[in-house]
Amino acid sequence: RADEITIFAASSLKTALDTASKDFEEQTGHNLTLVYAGSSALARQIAQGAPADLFLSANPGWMDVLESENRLAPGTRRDLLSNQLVLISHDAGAPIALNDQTDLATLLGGGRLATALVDAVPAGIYAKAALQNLHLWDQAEPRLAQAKNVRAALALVQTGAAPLGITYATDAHAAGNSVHIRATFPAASHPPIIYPAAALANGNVAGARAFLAYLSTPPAQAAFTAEGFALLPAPGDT
Amino acid sequence: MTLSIALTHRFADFTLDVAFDAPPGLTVLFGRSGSGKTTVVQAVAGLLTPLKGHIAIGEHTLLDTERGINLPAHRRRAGYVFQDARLFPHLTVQQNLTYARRFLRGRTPSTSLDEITDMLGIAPLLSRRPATLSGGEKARVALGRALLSEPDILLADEPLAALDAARKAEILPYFETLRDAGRIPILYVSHDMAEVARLATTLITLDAGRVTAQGPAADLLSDPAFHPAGPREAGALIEATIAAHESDGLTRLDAGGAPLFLPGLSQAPGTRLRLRIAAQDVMLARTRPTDSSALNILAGVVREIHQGDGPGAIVALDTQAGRVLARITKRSVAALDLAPGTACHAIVKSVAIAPESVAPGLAPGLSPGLMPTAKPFAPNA
Amino acid sequence: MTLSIALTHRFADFTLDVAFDAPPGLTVLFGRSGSGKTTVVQAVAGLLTPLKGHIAIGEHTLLDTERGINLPAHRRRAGYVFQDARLFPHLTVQQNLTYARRFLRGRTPSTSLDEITDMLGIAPLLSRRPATLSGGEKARVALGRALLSEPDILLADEPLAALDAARKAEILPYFETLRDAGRIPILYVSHDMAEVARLATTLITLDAGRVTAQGPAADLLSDPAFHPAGPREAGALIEATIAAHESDGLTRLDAGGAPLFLPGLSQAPGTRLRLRIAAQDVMLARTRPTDSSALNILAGVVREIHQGDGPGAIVALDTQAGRVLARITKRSVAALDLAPGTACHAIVKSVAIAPESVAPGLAPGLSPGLMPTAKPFAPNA
Amino acid sequence: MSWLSPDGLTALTLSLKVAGWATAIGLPLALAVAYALARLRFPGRGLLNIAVHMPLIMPPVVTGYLLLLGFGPQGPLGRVFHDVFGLTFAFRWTGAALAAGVMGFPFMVRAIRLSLEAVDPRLEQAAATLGAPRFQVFRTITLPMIVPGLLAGAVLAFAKGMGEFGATITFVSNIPGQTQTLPLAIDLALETPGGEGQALRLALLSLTIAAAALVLSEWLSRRVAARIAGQTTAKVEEAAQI
Amino acid sequence: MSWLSPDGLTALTLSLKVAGWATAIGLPLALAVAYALARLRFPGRGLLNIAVHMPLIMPPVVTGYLLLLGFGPQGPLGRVFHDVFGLTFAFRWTGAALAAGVMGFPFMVRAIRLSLEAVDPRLEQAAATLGAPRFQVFRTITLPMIVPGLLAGAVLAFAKGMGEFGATITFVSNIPGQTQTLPLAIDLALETPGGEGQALRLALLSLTIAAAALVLSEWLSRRVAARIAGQTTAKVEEAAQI
Ligand SMILES: Nc1ncnc2c1ncn2[C@@H]1O[C@H](COP(=O)(O)OP(=O)(O)OP(=O)(O)O)[C@@H](O)[C@H]1O
Ligand SMILES: Nc1ncnc2c1ncn2[C@@H]1O[C@H](COP(=O)(O)OP(=O)(O)OP(=O)(O)O)[C@@H](O)[C@H]1O
Ligand SMILES: [Mg+2]
Ligand SMILES: [Mg+2]
Repeated sequence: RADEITIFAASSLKTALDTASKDFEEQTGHNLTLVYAGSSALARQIAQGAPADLFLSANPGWMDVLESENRLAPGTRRDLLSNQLVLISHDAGAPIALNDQTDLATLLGGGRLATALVDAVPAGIYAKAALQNLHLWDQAEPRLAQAKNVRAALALVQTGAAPLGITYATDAHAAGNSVHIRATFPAASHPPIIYPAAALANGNVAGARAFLAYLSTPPAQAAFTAEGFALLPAPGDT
Repeated sequence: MTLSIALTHRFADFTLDVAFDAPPGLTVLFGRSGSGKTTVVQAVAGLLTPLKGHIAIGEHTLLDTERGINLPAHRRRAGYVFQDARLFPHLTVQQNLTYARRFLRGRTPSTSLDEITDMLGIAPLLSRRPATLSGGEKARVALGRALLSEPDILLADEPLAALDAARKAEILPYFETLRDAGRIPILYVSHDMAEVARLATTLITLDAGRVTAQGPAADLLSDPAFHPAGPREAGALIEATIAAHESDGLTRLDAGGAPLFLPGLSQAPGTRLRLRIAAQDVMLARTRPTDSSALNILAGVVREIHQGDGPGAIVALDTQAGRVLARITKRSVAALDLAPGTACHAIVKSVAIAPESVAPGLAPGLSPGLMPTAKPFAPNA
Repeated sequence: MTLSIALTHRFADFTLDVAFDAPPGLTVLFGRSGSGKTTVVQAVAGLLTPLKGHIAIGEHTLLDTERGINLPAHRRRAGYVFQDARLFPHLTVQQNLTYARRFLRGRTPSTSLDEITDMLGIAPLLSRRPATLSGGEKARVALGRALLSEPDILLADEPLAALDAARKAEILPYFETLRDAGRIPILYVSHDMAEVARLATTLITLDAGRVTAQGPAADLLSDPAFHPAGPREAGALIEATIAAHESDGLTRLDAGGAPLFLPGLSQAPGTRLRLRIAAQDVMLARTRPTDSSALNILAGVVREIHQGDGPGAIVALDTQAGRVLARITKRSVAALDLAPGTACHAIVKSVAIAPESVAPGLAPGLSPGLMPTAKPFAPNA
Repeated sequence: MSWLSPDGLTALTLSLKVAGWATAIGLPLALAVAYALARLRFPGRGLLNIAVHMPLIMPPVVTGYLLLLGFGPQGPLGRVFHDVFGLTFAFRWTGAALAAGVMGFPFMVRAIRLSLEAVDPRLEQAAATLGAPRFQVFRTITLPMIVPGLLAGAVLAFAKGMGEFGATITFVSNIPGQTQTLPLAIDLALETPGGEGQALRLALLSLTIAAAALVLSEWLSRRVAARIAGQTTAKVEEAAQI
Repeated sequence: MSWLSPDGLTALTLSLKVAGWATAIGLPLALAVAYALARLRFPGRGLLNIAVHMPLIMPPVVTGYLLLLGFGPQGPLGRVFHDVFGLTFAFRWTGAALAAGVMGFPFMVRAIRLSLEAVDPRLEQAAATLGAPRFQVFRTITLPMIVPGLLAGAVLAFAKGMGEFGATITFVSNIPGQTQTLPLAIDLALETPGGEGQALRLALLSLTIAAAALVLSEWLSRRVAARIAGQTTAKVEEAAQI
C-alpha cells in the first residue's frame, strides 16, 4: 500500500534530499512531498498544525520548541546529519590559519565578512561561537555582513560583495569554483552542527519512520556525503 | 400644480433668502449674474441642501428642513438642464439622451427620442461622444436629455444661451408647447428679456439673493415702472382674437375692436392670443397719421407718465386694445404736450406673440417666423 | 496687422475649409452652432493642428503646414477666452487673472488688474476659487484672464453669452476701445447679431465649415440681400458728425446735412461716428409726417426692393445721410406704391452707435446707456 | 519544454491561478473599501485605512505569520471559513491566493481610490436628477469612469500576486503543486547550489506573464480613455501600441 | 524605554531615515517616469513600463540579488556611483534606501500616473495660450493638480520603505546600525525561538510611524481637494478628521 508522506525540511538539505527521496519512492512506491523552507517558518507552521509527517530541521533549537509543545512523535527524534564550518573567499589564495592571531582586518582589506544572521540563523550562530572561541569576535563583529541565511552569505562572497565569508562546508562545496575554501573551523570551536529529524505526532508516523530509516541506508548516505554532509549514526546502530 | 419655494442659504459672502410660488406654466427666474438663480434651482433639484427651507410641488413636499424632510435628488424627478451641460463623457450622445429612460419606473414616455433629436437638430450626433461636440451641440444634447427624462418638474438654467438665433427660434416653441400643456411646472433661468417676454407666465426677479419682484409676467410687464433689464426692455401684453387671414399673407387680429396686423399665423380664426408690444416699438402722435407704412394704430388716452433719470420716459396709454407702453424722449413728451388724460395715437411698428396664447400651443407653421427677440415680422402700413 | 487664415481640417463627419483675412480691428466669426467657429479659433491659438493650413499675423507666420512651421501655443501669444471658461481650479480668481503676468517676457502691461476687475465687476471675488463661482462670474474671470495676458491677438469665443444685458453693456465698450486702439487683431465668435453690428469691423459668416460671406461689416450689413441671422436682423450703417449737445439731454448729429437725434453722447462736437439703423426700426411714408413723436426723418429715394418668400420686403433707400434699409410688409410696398425711384421718407424710431466710430473709442459716460440690442435710448419727436 | 522543469511548469500554472484569484476576489473588495474611504464618513474610517495599509508596512513575514495565526488550521478565522463556507486556506493554494490578495490589497485600494476621487461629483448629481438611485449612479456613471483605476489596481495586484514570497511561504509553506508558486520556486532554486540558471528561467517566465498582463491592462485603459476623449477606433488602436 | 531595546530604537531611526530618503529621492524620479509613461510616446516606452513594475513581479530576493550584482562593490553601477558621486551603497544605509526606493517605485509611478492621466488637458492648453512654456505649464498647472497622486505615491513608498525586507537583506545584509531596519530587526526576532514578543513590539512601532505618515498624507490631500472644491478652512479642518 502506497503512502503519502510529507516532509518539511530545511532548504539547505534540498539537493541531497531530492536525490534520496527519488530512490525511496522508486523502492517503496510511497509518494513523498518535500517542502523546503527556513527552519523557523516550518517549525511555526508545524506548531500551527501543518500537515507534515516528518521534520528535518537545520538546528536543534526549533526542534526543541516543537518537542516542548509535544508535536513530535515520541521516540522518533534523532540527530541525522552534521556539517562543518568553513572560511571562504572570493579570490583564490593561500590557506589561512585560524587562531587568535589571525588578522581578519587585513584579510578583509576594508571589506566585510559574510555570515548568516549571527543571532538567528544556525550557520550564523555557529560562526559567532567559533569566532568567539578563537578570540576573533571583537575583530570580526564590526566587519560582519549578516545575510538572511547561509546561501545569501555565500552569494555575497560569490558576487565579490564580501571578500570573505563563513558558510557550511556543504554550501562551499556546491558553489564549486566560484568560491575558495581557505580554512575549516576546528570542530571544537563551535557546538556540533546538528540536523535533527523527527516524525510528527499528528502525521503519518509509520511512513515518517520508514523514510527516516531509509536515510540511514548506504544509497541515502551517498547522496548526503556527495553534498558534504556527514551522516550521524542512527540511535539503533549504537 | 404649484411649486412653492422658500429658502435661506448662506455662502461665504452671499446670502440667499427667497420665497415665491411658481404656479403651473413657466416661471422665469430673471436676474443678474451672481444673483442666486442657479442656487435656487439647485436647491429645488435636491443638489444643495439649504440651511432652512421648504419646497413642495402641490401637496408633495420635496424639502422641509423643519420637519427633517429632504427627498434625495433621484426621487424628486427634476429634469435639470444644467448651466454647464454636464454630459456623461463615457456615453454616446444617444446613451446620454436615453439615460433616464431606464429609471422611468412605470411612467409612459410622452416624447420620443426621434421627436427630440429632430427638434434639437442632433440626430446626426447620436453615435458621437460629448468630447467631440461643439458648445452649442453640447447644450442641445443636455436639453434633450432633461426633456426625455419625463420629469415632474423641469429646471432649465439658461438652456439656450449658447445657441444661435435660428436654433433658439426652433426650440422656443417646444417650451411654449410644454408650458401650455401645463402638465409640469417649469422653472426657467434666463438673462434674455425677449425669452422672458415670450415664455414667462410668471416672472421672479432676483437681486443679490432676494426676490425684487414676482407675479404674473403680463402684469409685471405692463407696469411702466418695471423694467428689470432696463427701460429698453419694457413692453406690455395685450389680448387679441384672430379675425381673418388676408390674401397678402398677413393675419388680421381684433384687439378690443381695434384691428392689428401680423405676418401670417397658422391658428384658426377665433383663436385668442396674447401679444407683446415693446415700449421701444411704439411711437405716439396727437393726430392719426394717414400716410405712413404703419398698419397698426391704436387710439388711446395717456394714463401715466414714468420719467426716468435719463432723457427718456415711459408713457402708459389706455387703448381699446388694452394698456400699451411707449418709450419716448422727454423732449417728445414736452413737444406733444402729453399729460395724464391727453388723447393720442400709438403707432406700433412691431407686435410679438406673447406667452399664454390661449390656443393649445403654437402651431409649427409659426415657429420659424418667430425670432429670439420675440418680434415676428413687423407689419407696416 | 492683418491676421490671415487658410485652413483645411477634417473630423469624423465634419470638414472645415476656410480662408479669410482678419484686418486690424475686430473680426466677428458668425455662424450657427456646429459651423466650425471654435475649430477655426483653436487652430489660430495653436491648440489644434489642422491637416493643412497657413496662419500668419502680418509677416509673422504661426502655422504653415507646407513649410513645416507650427509655432507652439505658448509662443503664439493668443489671448483666448474659451467657450467653456477653463479656469484653473486650484488657483484663486486673482491668481487666475494674473497667471499670464509672469510670462510677459518684457512686455509692459497695458491694463492693470484693478481696471479689469472693476470693468468686469469681479473685484469682490478675487480670493475665491473657481468652483464657487456662478456661471456668469466664471465667464467674466475667463475674459479678464485673457485680457490681462497682453496678447498679440485676442480670440474670444462667445465671451458674453453667459452674461446679462446690463453686464454685457458694461463690457462691450471695452471691446470697442480695444478694437479702436487697433493694436491687435481680435477674432470674436458670436451668435448675436446685435453684438456683430456693434463690434464687427469685419464679418465672416461660416456655414458647415465653409465661409459663406466675408468683408467689411458695414458693406455686408448695408446689402438688403444679406441677413445671415434672418431679415429681422438687417440694418445699414451710416456716418454722422456730432453737431451739438442740446439742453434736454439729446445730442444732435449731422448726417450728410440731415439732423439726427440721439440720447446724450459724451464725445465732443465734431466727432465723427458710424451709426447703425436697423431695418426693423424704419418706417416709410410718402409725405413727411408732421405730428408724431418721430424726431428722425430722412428724405430719400427708393433704390432697390428685396422681396423675400414671406410677407415682408427690405427696401433700400438712398438718403442724404446715406444708404438706409427699411423692413416693411409687401402690403405696405403696394399701398405706398413703392418702386425704384420713388421718393419717400424714412421715419427712424431708433439709432445705434455702430462699429468704427471715428472717435478714439467710446467715452465711459456713454457705455451704460448702450444696451446689448445696440439701440441706445430711442429719440421720439 | 526542455528548459523548464515540470516543477517550474506546475509553479507557473499555480502562480497564475493564485494571482488571478487574488486579483479577481480582491478587486470587488478593494472597490468597496476604496469607496468607503473616498466617499463615506464613518467611525473607524481611520482604522480601516491603516488596516488596509498594514500589509505594506509590516514585513511580509509578519503578515504571513499573522495570517497563519488567524487563518491557519487552528486560527479562529480559518475555522469560521472552514465551517461556514467549507473553505480551507491552510497549506493550500487558496491560502497562497489569500496571502497574495492581502499583500496586493493596499495597491488596489489606492489606485481605485485615486480614480474615485477624480470623478466629478457633478456628473453623479446629473445622473441623480435623471432619476438614477445611488447604486445605479455608481454602476452607470462612477464605475465606468474609474476603469483606469480598476485596471491599474488589478495589474498591480496581479503583478504583486506573481511576485509575492514572504507572506506566502510563512503562511502556507512551500508545498509543490499546492503552494509552491513561482517566487517560491525561484527562491528555492536560489537556495540550491547551482540553481541560479533555473531561478533566472523562472524569473523570466514570471516577468513575461506579468508583462503580458501589463500590456493588456494598458491597452484596455487606453481604449477607455480614448473613448471618453471621443477618438475613433483607428486612432485608439494606434495609440495602444507600445 | 523599557520595552524597546536600544537596538530597536536604532532600527527605528534607521528605518525612518531609509524610508524617508527612499521616498524623497524616489518621488521626483517617479514623477519623471510617470510623466514619460503617461504623456510621451518614445521607443522603449513599453520596456520602461515593464522595468518599473519589475520589483513588484520579481520575488524581493531576486530584486535584492540583482541590486547586489549591479550596485554591489563589484557591480558596474556601484562603481560608477562610487567613482563619480562618491556614493557607496554596499552594506550601507544608502543601499537600504536604494532597495526601499526600488521596491516602492512601482507604486509611486502608478499613483502619480493615475493622477496625471486625470488632469484635464484643456487646462494645460489654457495655460499655454497664456504664454506658459511647457515646463511652466507643468509646474504651475499639472503639478498642483496631481498632488493627491504624489501624496498617495509618497505614502505608499514610505510604508513600503518601512516594511521592505527581502530585497534589503539580500542587497545590504543585516548590519546593526547601518542596514538593520525595523523589518530586519523584526525578522531577526522571529527567527529566534521565543522572539515573537519583541517582534510584535517592533511591528507596532513600525505601524505607528506609518500610520502617522498616513494620517498626515490624508490630511494634506484633503486640504488640497477642499481648496479646489473651494471650501472654507473651517470645513476642511472638519473634513480632515478621521
Ligand atoms: N474631436 C471632434 N471629433 C469629431 N467632430 C468634431 C470634433 N470637434 C468638433 N467636431 C465637430 O465639428 C463641428 C464644428 O465644431 P465647432 O466646435 O468648431 O463648432 P462651433 O461653430 O464652435 O459651434 P458652437 O457654436 O455650437 O460652439 C461640429 O459639428 C462638431 O461636432
Ligand atoms: N460654493 C460656493 N461658495 C461660495 N459662494 C458661492 C458658492 N456657490 C455660489 N456662490 C456665490 O453665490 C452667488 C449666487 O450664485 P449662483 O450660481 O446662484 O448665481 P446665478 O444667479 O446663477 O449667476 P449666473 O447668472 O452668473 O449663473 C454668486 O455670487 C456666487 O459667487
Ligand atoms: Mg447660474
Ligand atoms: Mg464653439
